[in-house]
Amino acid sequence: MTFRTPTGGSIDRNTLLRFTFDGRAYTGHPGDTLASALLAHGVHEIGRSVKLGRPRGVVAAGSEDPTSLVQVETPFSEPMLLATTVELYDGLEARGLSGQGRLSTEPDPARYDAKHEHCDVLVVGAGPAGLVAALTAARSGARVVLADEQNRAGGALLGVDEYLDDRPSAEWVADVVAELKSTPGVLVLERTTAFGMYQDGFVLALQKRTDHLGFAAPATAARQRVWRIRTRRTVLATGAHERPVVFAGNDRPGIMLASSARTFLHRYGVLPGSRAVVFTTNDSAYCAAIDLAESGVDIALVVDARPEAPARLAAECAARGVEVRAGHVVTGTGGAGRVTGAHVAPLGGAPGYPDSVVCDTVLVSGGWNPVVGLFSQARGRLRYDAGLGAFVPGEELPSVAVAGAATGELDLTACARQGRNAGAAAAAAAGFPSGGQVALPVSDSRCTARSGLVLWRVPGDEATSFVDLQRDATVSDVLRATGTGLRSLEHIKRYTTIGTAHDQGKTSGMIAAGIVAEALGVELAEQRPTTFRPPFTPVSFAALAGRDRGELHDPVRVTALHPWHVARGALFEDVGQWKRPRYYPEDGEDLHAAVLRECKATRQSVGMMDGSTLGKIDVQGADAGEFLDMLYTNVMSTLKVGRIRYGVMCGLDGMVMDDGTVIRVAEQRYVVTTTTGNAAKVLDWMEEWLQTEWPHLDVHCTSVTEHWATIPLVGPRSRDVLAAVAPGLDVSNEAFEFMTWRDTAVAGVPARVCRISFSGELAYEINVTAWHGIAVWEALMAAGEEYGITPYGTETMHVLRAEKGYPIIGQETDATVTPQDLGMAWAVSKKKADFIGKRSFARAENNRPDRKQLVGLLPVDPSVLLPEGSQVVETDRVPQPPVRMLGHVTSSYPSAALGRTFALALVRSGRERIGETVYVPVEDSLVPVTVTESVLYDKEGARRDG
Amino acid sequence: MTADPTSPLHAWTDGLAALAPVLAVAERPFRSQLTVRVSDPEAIAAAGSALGVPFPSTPCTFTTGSGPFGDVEVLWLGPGEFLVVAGPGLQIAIEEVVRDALGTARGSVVDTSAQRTTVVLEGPLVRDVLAHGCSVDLHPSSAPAGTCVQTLLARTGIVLQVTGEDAFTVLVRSSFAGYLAAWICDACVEYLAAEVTAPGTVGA
Amino acid sequence: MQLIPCPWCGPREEAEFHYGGQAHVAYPEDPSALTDEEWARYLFFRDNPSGPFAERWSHSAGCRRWFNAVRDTRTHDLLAVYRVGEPMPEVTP
Amino acid sequence: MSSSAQPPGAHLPEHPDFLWDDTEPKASYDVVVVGGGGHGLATAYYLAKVHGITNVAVLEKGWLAGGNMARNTTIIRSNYLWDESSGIYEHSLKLWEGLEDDLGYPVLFDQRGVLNLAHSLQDVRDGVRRVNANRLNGIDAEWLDPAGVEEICPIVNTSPDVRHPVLGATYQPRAGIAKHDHVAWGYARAAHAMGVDLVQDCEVTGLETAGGRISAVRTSRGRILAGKVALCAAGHSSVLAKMAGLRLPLASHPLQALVSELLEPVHPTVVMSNAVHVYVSQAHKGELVMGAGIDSYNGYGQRGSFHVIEQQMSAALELFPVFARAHLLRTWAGIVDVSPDASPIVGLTPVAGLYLNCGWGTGGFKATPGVGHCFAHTVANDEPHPFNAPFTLERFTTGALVDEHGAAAVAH
Repeated sequence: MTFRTPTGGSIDRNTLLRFTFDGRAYTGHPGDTLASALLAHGVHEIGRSVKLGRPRGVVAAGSEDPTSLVQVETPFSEPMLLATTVELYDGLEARGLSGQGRLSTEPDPARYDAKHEHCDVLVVGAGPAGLVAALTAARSGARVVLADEQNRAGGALLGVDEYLDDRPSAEWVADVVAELKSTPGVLVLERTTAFGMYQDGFVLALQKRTDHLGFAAPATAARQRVWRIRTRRTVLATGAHERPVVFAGNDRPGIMLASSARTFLHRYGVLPGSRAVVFTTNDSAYCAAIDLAESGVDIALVVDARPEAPARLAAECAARGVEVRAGHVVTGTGGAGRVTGAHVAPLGGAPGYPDSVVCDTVLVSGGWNPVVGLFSQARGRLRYDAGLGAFVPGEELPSVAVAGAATGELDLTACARQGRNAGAAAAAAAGFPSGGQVALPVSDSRCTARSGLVLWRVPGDEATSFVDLQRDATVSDVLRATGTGLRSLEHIKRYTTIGTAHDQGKTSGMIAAGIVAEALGVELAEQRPTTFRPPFTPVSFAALAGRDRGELHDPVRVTALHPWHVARGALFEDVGQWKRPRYYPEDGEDLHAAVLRECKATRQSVGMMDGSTLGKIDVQGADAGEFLDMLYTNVMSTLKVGRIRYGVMCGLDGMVMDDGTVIRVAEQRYVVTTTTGNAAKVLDWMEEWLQTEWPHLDVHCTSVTEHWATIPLVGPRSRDVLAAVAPGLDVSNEAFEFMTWRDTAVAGVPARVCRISFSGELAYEINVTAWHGIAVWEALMAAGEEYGITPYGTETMHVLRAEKGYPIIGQETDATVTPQDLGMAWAVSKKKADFIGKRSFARAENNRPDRKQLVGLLPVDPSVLLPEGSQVVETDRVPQPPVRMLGHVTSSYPSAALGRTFALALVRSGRERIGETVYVPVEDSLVPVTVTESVLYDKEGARRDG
Repeated sequence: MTADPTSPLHAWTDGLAALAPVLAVAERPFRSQLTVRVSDPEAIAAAGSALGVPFPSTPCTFTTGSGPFGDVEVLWLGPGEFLVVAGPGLQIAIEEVVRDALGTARGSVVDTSAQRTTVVLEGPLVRDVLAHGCSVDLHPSSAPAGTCVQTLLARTGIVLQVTGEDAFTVLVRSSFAGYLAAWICDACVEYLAAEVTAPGTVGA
Repeated sequence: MQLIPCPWCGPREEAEFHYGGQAHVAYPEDPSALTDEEWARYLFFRDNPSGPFAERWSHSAGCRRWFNAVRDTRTHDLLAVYRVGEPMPEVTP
Repeated sequence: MSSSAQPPGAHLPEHPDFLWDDTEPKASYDVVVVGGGGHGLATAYYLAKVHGITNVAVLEKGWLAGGNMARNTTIIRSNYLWDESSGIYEHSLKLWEGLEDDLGYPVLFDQRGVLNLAHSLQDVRDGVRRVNANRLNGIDAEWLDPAGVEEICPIVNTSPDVRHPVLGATYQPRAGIAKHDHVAWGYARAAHAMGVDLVQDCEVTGLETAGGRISAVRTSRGRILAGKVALCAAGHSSVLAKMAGLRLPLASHPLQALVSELLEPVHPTVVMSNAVHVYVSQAHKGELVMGAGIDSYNGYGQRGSFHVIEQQMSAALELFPVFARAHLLRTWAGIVDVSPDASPIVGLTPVAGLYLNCGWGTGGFKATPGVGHCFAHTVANDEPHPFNAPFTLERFTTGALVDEHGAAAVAH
């Protein structure tokens, strides 16, 4: 049997779409939703309720529907969509859900993106108020965005057959939309739900761009887009949702909101059933009754809770043979699955058996709730309107206006007038005075909704009187909650879970508040409504992640030499956002084998690495020395031009923050280096001090990190290699001393060569512009070929420096370590009156004798490699926890140079313990280790001069 | 011995060119770029005269001019902070000239030529593409030609110049250049297929 | 997301800015003259009001300049922005 | 229609039929606890239960447990680095393990374990260091390689080819989640049953002292004499302490979280990742609960910035590609009070009879039983319990900080 009307509806009856639901095949038409297509086949049962397993159907026609949850399986599986918002396409497969969806384990192939949009006036909602608001603003010349969640404009007009100004409302809508779309500076966004309102006119909207195309969706188009709209003024024309009345058995499929049934009729050409009882507290449901009666539905009865039925509408019903029973309510329903009958009794009448009316449909209207979620998100206060039985916007906001049914106004012309006023005011406030009056449409509608009775529930079986249909929360649950002593709506929401489901209480929230107020005997006006929080409707995680996925998730930073490392087969380490070569394995080598080879080659001959990621900051100005003296723990102002000094930087708390070298380029110019990970932090640190504390200093700092490619050339033969590529440079130890620098040409390219060493070996650091990095690197490789020059990565760099006891910031330090702890008291000036961190050194904690200090650890068994991160204990047996810990292993390696393993560690009173044996728990055993100085290789420093 | 320079996006040349006709995108490598910090108005004026281009006095703009170093642009990067941009190979000479012009005024001049690379983007869709990652209003009424802003494009910092009706220049830190190129290519995907922009199929 | 009016670049998205905590906390003239308590107060103790708060921001992804702002911490409304060195303006929350 | 053996959440126990009665404040109490969140309620409970002090009022300016207690992601763990932290959090975890019986209330503590992922070599070193420290402190902890991570939580993308590959993880099997309302209401009901007054809609507007000792609390519902006052106000601690002339080293920040719709079980444990600032669990009924790092600026608005959520989503999808078509249902923010070393401040103050419990940052929920127990001891005996003794206000002067930034960057 079909419930499709012979004519009418905005569907393309000439095209047939095939789909399946719960495995059964059906057909529908373009323009249908999954819900309308199912209802056209008389399918009302969509799923089962989450807790009680009761059958559930379609209650509303739009995104406020609490029950029609489905899992769409094609083209890609997506959980928890509402059948009422899934546009039908050929090949759609879906199944009903019991309140819980399923995530696909396949990767989602769809694109999601975001786009920024700026406008003067944003109008949310393309019903009559929104359309008039947008058109008024557009005619003023303002930049306007109109966003609406439906696939076409019209709002409430989509669900009625009204005439506006003596022509079908669709024509009026089409004219307005056509003018908007042809006006420059106007963007009309269909299928776009404004879901979040934030500060300063920031509105987020989700546009569903290709879902309705099904399998035909182009793979290159973003399936969904988050519009990040920044607007100067906003007009919220978000309309109103019809509110049900709660009664026993109100959850059966076939029980639907009256206006939604009317929408299914007029928009989709679908009848909700064959025989309907209409239960209302206001006038608007009469139109549903009349329209459905005229379309062939047997309206068994109109039950009006008000003592008197409206005479004109009652007469219209009578003219169609429809009985109206005023002062009555639906007290219950019957049916195993779908509703089969309604029980009707006088409201508050004498006890007794109610009338049973056979029907397959019950249409309900309990009045209208303005859609105030976005207004509330914009921090607008709400006010209870007793006449409406709903919360309405309770104040004017500076840049957000509300127009139309969202204010509680339900007359079409009045809504349009509000839209016109709001649109004109918004445009004017944004600097666009009026540009032409928009005529207000006048409707021929027979029903206005205003004159209603506020009725939250009909007394009856409380255990089957559902307040939140999705959460299976009943009047019993609410009364149980109030009976426990709970008073706050927020508590009751949490106790009952009302309003926390997929629909976030769009139809249940107000009723719950009403029932609670009745139960507690308080005025609703005194109740604080629960908070509306973004998003207004659910938004997929992928849409919010947008394009920031995969390689675009977080930028990978690479040096100019990166392509060479890749070609050479390097394996990389992430250091901050940088990719740094960790080691360069040769055939079949693992990490340890490669690193031992790289270390050996470097210590015995020559190696080189890519040091370009080190931060480099040019510091210029007359006060540059004074400035650096404040930032570093040692003195930089006394450094001579041409020379280099190592320095440590501390935070105000005296803890080591960074280290690096400082070279004096000229009298008023230094270049400082930072660690890779702290480059930006150190530059920001410098700027912060200069700008906020010492603006009087004549100093400017400029990052040159990426201007330079930096190549440490390391090992006893480095001098020979450098000499070959820098013929103009006297590389002798006498002419080019340790901790000095020279400007010269390397491989024909201007270069700055620094004689510094992080390995203890004779070493040079060659700096050329990043453009010349590869060419110079290759020239060095060629020149070093005869010495077996070996590129090495960060791992070898770590081993070489650890053998020398040089700490790595972030590995040996953790924000609790001072320079003194690292054995670097020599780098802390005693002469300077002050520098950042100095005062903190005098605190009690810094003078404890048992501070953790950097030492070396040599496992008694020289083949045992301590895992980094191991703890150090004092005793050779582990006592019951908690065990006193002396410190931990910060670095640990096998060493080619030492012919054994070794480690660095922070150990309590470490320097006093040198020579002692302590223990390191490794898995279930204790490894004895000897505490040593941190410098383990070439203690005399003989190697650095070659 | 000579050494040929390599630009950060040399491997992207074909990939960026393939974005036509959605956008004409190309790296403009090896430009001379100098970061100049100076606040003294006389020194600023002197530097402008020396280069043949007045330094921008309005925040978030750039100026162009011609002088001894040919066409030169000066970008406002911050109060008292400018980026002087000229053709390749002029950085050393310009540094000297600007340093002379500043004289004893407080300030600094730093060769930052290889610190950033330059990407030019042109075409009617350029604003649409950039709007996928740039939160600044690029409408001509808000960002006319001559605008120069430092901002974020997706997850990298950029200097963005509006150079013409539908023409933009993006300066990006060299280490982020690959990310920028990948991002631009990705953002153009949306516009590559003709059916996407046909009305009635996919939303605006 | 907020729009923060950089005194030089104009209003920009909050994501371009770096937060710097309370404004007008000057580095002590002579830290060595301070007691441990006084030094701790400088290091760690800040106002944390519910209401207008003078604080520092840096337009880190833009012109990289620090400036001060008075913001109502209850609403996040920026009541005033002003340059470093200028006194805190009068505001009405 | 799909069939479902067990409807989601159907196995969950109901709340009881009686919780507590709203109370008018009396004129005087032995102890006034300011703040009716988890910490305040737990403190009142242990004051009554352990110390026999029942002339106690808990004052709450809004609705009970409506602050951070209602806004957190309910992660419970004790695998902190430093001895001081692991001491109090492990004390708390042990109390969690018996809490249901103790309170006679189903708090749904579910020990499903927590993974803290490592994405860089330094993360690995830090993780191993923490695991080793935990074990020596008697806390269950394991180091897992990527295969081990996959075994515990198969939906984590452990491919080496992602932007931030998973290099390993610490695992604490005894960690888990609980139902926050159940916890708060369990404490409230039990405390109320022992005679504690729970006073809602009662905002503290002033603290009075006499002779250097706390004497009374001024409130929106009148002046209340108090022998002792215990502050448990989380994000509002600075504002309250200022009423007694105390300045605290705290900054109150928004901390955002979000929840999805109900989904079939996919995520069997709790996953946290400092590097990408995200933590996720799947709650009892099936909703994904996620949190991010704190917003950078001070704020009392219980609202954060949406770009933080967007960044969190992109990070989450890198770790959990299967979440792509889950839907964000609701976002919210709490106000967390963050101290300079990311550790709490619990103990005595310069004002006699005034006690401080604050600075928990993002770690407050998991500490609820532990700190309630220790703070009650502190209040009752006028001296700190050994577990909260390290968390004094004086440590900021001496420099004896308990720097948990490594563990607390996303510490939940």
